[in-house]
Amino acid sequence: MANDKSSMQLITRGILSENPIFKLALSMCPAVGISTTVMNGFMLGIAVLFVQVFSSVTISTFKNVIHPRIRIPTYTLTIATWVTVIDLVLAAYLPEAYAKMGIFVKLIVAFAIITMRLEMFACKEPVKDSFWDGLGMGLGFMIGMMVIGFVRELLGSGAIFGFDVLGFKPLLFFILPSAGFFVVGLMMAFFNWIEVYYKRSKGLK
Amino acid sequence: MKSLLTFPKGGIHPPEFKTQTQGLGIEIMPVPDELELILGQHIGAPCQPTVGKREEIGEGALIGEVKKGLGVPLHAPVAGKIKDIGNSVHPVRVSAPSITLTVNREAAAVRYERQAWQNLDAAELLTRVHDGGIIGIGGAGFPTHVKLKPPANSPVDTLILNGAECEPYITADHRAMLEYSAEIVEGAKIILKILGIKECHIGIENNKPDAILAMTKAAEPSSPDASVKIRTLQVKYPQGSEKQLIQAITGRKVPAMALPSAVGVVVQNVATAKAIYDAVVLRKPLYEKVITVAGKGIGRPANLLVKIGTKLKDIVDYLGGLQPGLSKIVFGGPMMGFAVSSLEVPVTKTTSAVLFLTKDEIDTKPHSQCIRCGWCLDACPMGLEPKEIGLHVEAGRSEVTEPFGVFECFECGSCAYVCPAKRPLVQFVRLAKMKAKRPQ
Amino acid sequence: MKNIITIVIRLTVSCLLAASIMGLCFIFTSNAKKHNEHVQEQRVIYDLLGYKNGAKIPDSLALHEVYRYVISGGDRQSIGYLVPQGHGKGFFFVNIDLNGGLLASKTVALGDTEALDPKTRDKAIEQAAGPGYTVKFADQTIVVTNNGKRIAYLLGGKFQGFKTFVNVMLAVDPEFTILGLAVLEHEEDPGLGAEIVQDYFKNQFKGKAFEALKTIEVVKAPIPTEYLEALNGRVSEEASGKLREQYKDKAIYALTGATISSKAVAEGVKGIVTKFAYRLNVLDKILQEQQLAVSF
Amino acid sequence: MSKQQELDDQSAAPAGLWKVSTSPHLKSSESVEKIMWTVVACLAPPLILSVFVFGIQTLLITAVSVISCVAVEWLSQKALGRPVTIKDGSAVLTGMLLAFVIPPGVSPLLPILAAVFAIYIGKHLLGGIGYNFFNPALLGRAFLLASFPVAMTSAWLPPVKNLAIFSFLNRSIDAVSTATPLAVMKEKGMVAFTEIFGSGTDLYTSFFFGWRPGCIGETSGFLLVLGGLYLLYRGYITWHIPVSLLGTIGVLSWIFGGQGYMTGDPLLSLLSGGAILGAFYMATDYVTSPSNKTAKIVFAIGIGALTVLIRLKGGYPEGICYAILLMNPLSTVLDGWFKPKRFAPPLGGAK
Amino acid sequence: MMMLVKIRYIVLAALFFVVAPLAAQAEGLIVDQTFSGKKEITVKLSGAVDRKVAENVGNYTVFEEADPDIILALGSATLGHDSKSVTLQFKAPLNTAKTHVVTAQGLAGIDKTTFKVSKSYLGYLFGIFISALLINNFVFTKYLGLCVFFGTSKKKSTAKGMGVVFTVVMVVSALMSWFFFNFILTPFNLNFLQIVVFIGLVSLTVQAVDTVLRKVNPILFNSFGVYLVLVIANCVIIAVPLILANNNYNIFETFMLALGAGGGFLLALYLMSSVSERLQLAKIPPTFKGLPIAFIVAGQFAMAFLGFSGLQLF
Repeated sequence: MANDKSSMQLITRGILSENPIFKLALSMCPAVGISTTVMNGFMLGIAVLFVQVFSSVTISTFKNVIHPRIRIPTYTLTIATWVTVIDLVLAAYLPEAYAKMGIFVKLIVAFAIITMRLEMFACKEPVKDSFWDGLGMGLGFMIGMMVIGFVRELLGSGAIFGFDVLGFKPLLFFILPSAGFFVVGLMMAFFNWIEVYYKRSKGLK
Repeated sequence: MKSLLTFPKGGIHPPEFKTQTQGLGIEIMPVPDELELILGQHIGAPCQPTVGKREEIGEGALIGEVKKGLGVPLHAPVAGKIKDIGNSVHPVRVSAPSITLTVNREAAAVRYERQAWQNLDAAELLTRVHDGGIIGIGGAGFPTHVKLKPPANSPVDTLILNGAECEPYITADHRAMLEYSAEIVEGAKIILKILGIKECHIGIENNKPDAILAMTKAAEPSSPDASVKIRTLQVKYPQGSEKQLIQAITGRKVPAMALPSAVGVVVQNVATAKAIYDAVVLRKPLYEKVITVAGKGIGRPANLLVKIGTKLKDIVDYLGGLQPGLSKIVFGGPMMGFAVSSLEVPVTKTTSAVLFLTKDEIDTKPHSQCIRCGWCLDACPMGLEPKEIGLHVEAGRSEVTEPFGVFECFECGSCAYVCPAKRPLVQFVRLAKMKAKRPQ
Repeated sequence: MKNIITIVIRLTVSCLLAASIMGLCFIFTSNAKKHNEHVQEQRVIYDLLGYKNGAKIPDSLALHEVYRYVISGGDRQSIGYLVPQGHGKGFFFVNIDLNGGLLASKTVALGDTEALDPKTRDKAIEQAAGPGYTVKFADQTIVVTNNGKRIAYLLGGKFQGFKTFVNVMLAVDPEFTILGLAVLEHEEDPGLGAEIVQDYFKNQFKGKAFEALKTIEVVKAPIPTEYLEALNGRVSEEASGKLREQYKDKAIYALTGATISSKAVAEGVKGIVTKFAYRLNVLDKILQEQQLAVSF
Repeated sequence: MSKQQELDDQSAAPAGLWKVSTSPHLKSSESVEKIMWTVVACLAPPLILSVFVFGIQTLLITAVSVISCVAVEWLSQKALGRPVTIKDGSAVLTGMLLAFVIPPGVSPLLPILAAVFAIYIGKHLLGGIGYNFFNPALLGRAFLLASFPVAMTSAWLPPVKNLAIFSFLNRSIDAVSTATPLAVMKEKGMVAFTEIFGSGTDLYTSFFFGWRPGCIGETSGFLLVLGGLYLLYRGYITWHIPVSLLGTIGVLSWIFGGQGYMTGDPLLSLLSGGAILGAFYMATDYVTSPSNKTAKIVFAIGIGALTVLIRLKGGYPEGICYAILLMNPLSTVLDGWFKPKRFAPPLGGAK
Repeated sequence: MMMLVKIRYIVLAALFFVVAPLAAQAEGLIVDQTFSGKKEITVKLSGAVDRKVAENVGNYTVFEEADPDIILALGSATLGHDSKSVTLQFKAPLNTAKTHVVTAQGLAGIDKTTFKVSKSYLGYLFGIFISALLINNFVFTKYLGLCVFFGTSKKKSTAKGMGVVFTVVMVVSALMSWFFFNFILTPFNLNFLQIVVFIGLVSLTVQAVDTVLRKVNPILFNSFGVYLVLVIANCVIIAVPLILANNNYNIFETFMLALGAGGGFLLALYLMSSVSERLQLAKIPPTFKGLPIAFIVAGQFAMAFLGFSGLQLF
């Protein structure tokens, strides 16, 4: 089934039609918790991308030797390993960004999206496809985080990527954590609306 | 001064509007040319016609009876000729099987003689009640002979006659109590004999002092064997509802989904008592009754004694026609009655009033969303949650309304009356009753 | 049975594999982590001393770390200082009783990098304090010298803010006039208490003399515009110096809507400096009396 | 009209002319509009008084707030394809209440933003009137407090002197802003409080009649109580919430409010921090409070306790806004716990 | 019914942990010592003492435990009317967050009495609990466990079951993690294995609870078993060990944190479920149906929970 899927399709699927944040609604905690700036979203996105790609590839490579009965523990172990690696790397080389993300880097280990991709895709498909799939999902997550971060940073602190663009802070509310819920909720609705609109315009044609 | 009896929880005080007709004596309406007798006037199986088309029959003749199942016979109100056996407009169901009778104006009126009943046994009395076609004419239409034969496992010790007449506008019972006091008391005594008990209370709301006086006189409280007591009730709607009345008078609470006999009580309307008197003492079947015609939409409001089967249009013609501004015609009281859309509808045994309401008498505002004020919770005499039922029905989730008490609701309309958002809560309840699953 | 054995073997192998990956990564990153943390700390220090944004740091500048310990044992408590003798020369351990009298002074052979590691350092102090005494690390002060002359002290401190703790670092000159304030960690409300990290608040402390600090107050009033400009660094160094002089004995202007946070910082800073001034006095006296050749 | 004519000339009345609807055909004269407008009317006297206390600024803020709330309601209902119900007064009421709980010295832009948040996100997205979980006005205030913490905590105006009601216009707010009594008490303590606001009977009367800084809604206790009593008299609110809420605040402030136990000042705690407005107008909001009487009492006690907790231990001097917001979603839970008593259980005992 | 029994055990266990440190308080001359104000310490004594000695400021030395060399300046010492309580008035406000050491000389004839004054440890523990439950509610202010939160908050019964299971697993796994962290990871410098070890312990706990429940109480298992699977892949549960490792909590603090976090999760689920039962009746705009509206409602909850911010109970 996946054989006829090109790498491009696998990537776009993760970014658009099965976006982990807006469509699958998985791993919402960081989307709400630390998406206050584009940079935060980007950093965590990178971390997730790394863990997703490496875990997918690892599991896909060893799919034939993984005993089905210990499938889930193996996934957990794999994810935990790569999370530890990225955690250590970030703590060592990017201490400031790491401090901002706090506990969430470590919490990647409990992200449903990663386990789900391993279970649904990587344990069945070839290494190459798994890589592209992981990349797509990771990018989808990263882009989602960055979009939310963009809105919140722009409205909350009047800046983008830390650069002051508005010169004032329009609505401090948006960098408050509770605004994360609103922004994610409104954006989900917005994407739903686009989908409905798109389908309707297609139907009319 | 003794505080007046009433039920403790809920209830409302709608304006009474009774002055229009409460001073008017019962007026006998001339028989119209044609009567329309609906075959299913009571709860249970409808009657099967026992007469054929174009058959000539006399006044009081049997024209329909129930062979199988629950029911009472139907009698011809006047002498005449069966014009047709077909369908008629029905106040609730859109149409129903009926017998059309052309009145024979030449036939002499039947005269009924008083017969002694004191020597008859309960079974015989009960047969007479059944043969007289008596049903609960207060509104429910439940065959009376069944009600007077309570199940053996719940012995009855008290009879309550309902003279509360708590609905606005209606004064038919009020007038009946004034003009037929003795007959009602005697009817009560017949019922007591049938039930084999000694205690009878007649509950009358405080806004009918003359009726209380008349009934008290008729009950002869000073006589040694006085078993009929008159109890004065507070004016509050729905005082006349069975469960509320029982609680007000005896303090007993009828369990949910149970009949009054569960607490040893039988309730009859005062008009039914009069009908029982007629059937047992005069051997006159139930084919005419007193109804109140009121409202600003009719030329001349009145308390009319009409034959069952009289069509609305004949009543309208007799009482001076419709008035401008008429907005709604209601069969029964304004709280629990139903609106009709045609003047072809005939009066049935259970009709207690016909109201012609103008725009300024009714509320025609569209309803809005529930604001959860909770007034309906306070108004509900049964302690139910109408607002939740309404919200669930509106959201298309009628199936889950049972926990809020849909099946305990007797649709008194108190909730809808108080609702500031004008929500049709009773309608919601009816919808819910259709969809929700009844507990056992 | 065979199944179980395969599972166990494979699980063990994968665990070992995972552990080795993580272990390797840990080994590779731990040093980098330490290094980066150190760099970070240095940056804050030099920022406070006025060498901002990579300004050239003169070679004559030297940092000397003094560690303070609380030593308790029996029914006696004392304060122990670990004072550097100079680069690569080891440390002095000076044990001072609560009244400022000397209890003991010893040399402790401890490398500079060894001293950075808390565990090794604790052990060395424990040895120096002698048996029966427990030691507890209290704080660390950095003495800054330029050509052997003391030019500043860097003090760390933690105090209660409006919500949780505020962790700061202070630079004071030998007269205990504040040179700068850096907020390292805080959890104040965004937009309100969190403004304590802003220059216009922090810089108000700059130039406050010890005597003025002792009676410092926080007032609820808007900051005069020209002062605000100066605090935000929008005017020339000269002009801002003048303004600093002008406002040096004045109260701290509270952050709008966050008086409690502002007060907490002012009180916290006051506490840190007064305590330090007292202790330095005691330590310096002892050092002079004993003629210990410390590096600063 | 044509119906009317046909009835007039008494021709054979065709079927279907009359309204056919289910019982009851009689309805009470109360309506949502009547309730809402009555509450709005009860809020008018304090508003008028506030003009004399703080100047014309309050009227301006209230007008902006009311107009923007109504406009947002209209726009939301249009956008969501719902019938427009701006006439029912609920948006006007929200606007009034919103203006009553924000400092009178803020920029008029703030109530507009709050209106968008309160009416669109807080109410219409959740299904419109009756379906919101949180009091929209308070949600709007919480939003403003989060977005403009400085303005919302400092733009209080001192009472004007000599009826110079236009004096604050065209003046920078910074120059005149002051602090609310509870903020003074929280930050500076009782001594400073007494210094600024006086003590004893003078203090109570000036607080009761409104001569002190604060939001419009908290200044005039007297007129607010009068309005509340009128609402009670009309039966639009019941005593359960106001009495138990104010009682709880009073008792708990008395026990815990002072230096030791039982030394607090209950009267002062009731007269300050919007307790009266909250008790009579906010907590009694039909949609966001429980319907059942017992549940109402529990709900109000909860609000009172949370208010005192936030005032004494929390991060805000006033507290009642968040206390009500915190209890609002519990009203559904409480209604589920305290169901109305049924007439009688079914045979064989209750289920 | 079963749940009630379980809750009772949890309460008993909590009580034990709360009472145990209480009973450990020593007895002697000093009955009770508290900060009674910003500048005040009040000491209650078991017997009457000499007024002259007790009111002599010179007989007292007070310092913060961490700074024994800085003696705090005393303004006055007042003996109460019954001669059984002494109030020490200081010149400057005290830092009540720190433990103060008071040494009194000659009080009741005893040469030297030393005691510590600190905010009640019980209060501190309770503070941790309240903080995790309300002030820093894991769902509404820390944004953890959202997937499960939105997934299982549609029905009250599900929400309750989920919350209880979570609390139990959280407490058990947190205590185990604390043990591992303090006795294995830290001593052997294996902190980098934190994530693996903690997630392993959580899985183990879930498996253990599953097995035990299945054997001991099948009825309970039938009602709660389904939620156990959901527990593993949830950040709220792995967050507790990570937080305790970050803050170096002791076992009591860990217990309180886990209990508070679990309780907070239960509270959030319960609130959300009762609200969403009502939400299902509402006419939500079609594009907002489902998750978007749930997010917006959760956001409103989070705004309401802002009311707890800055709350300092003890």
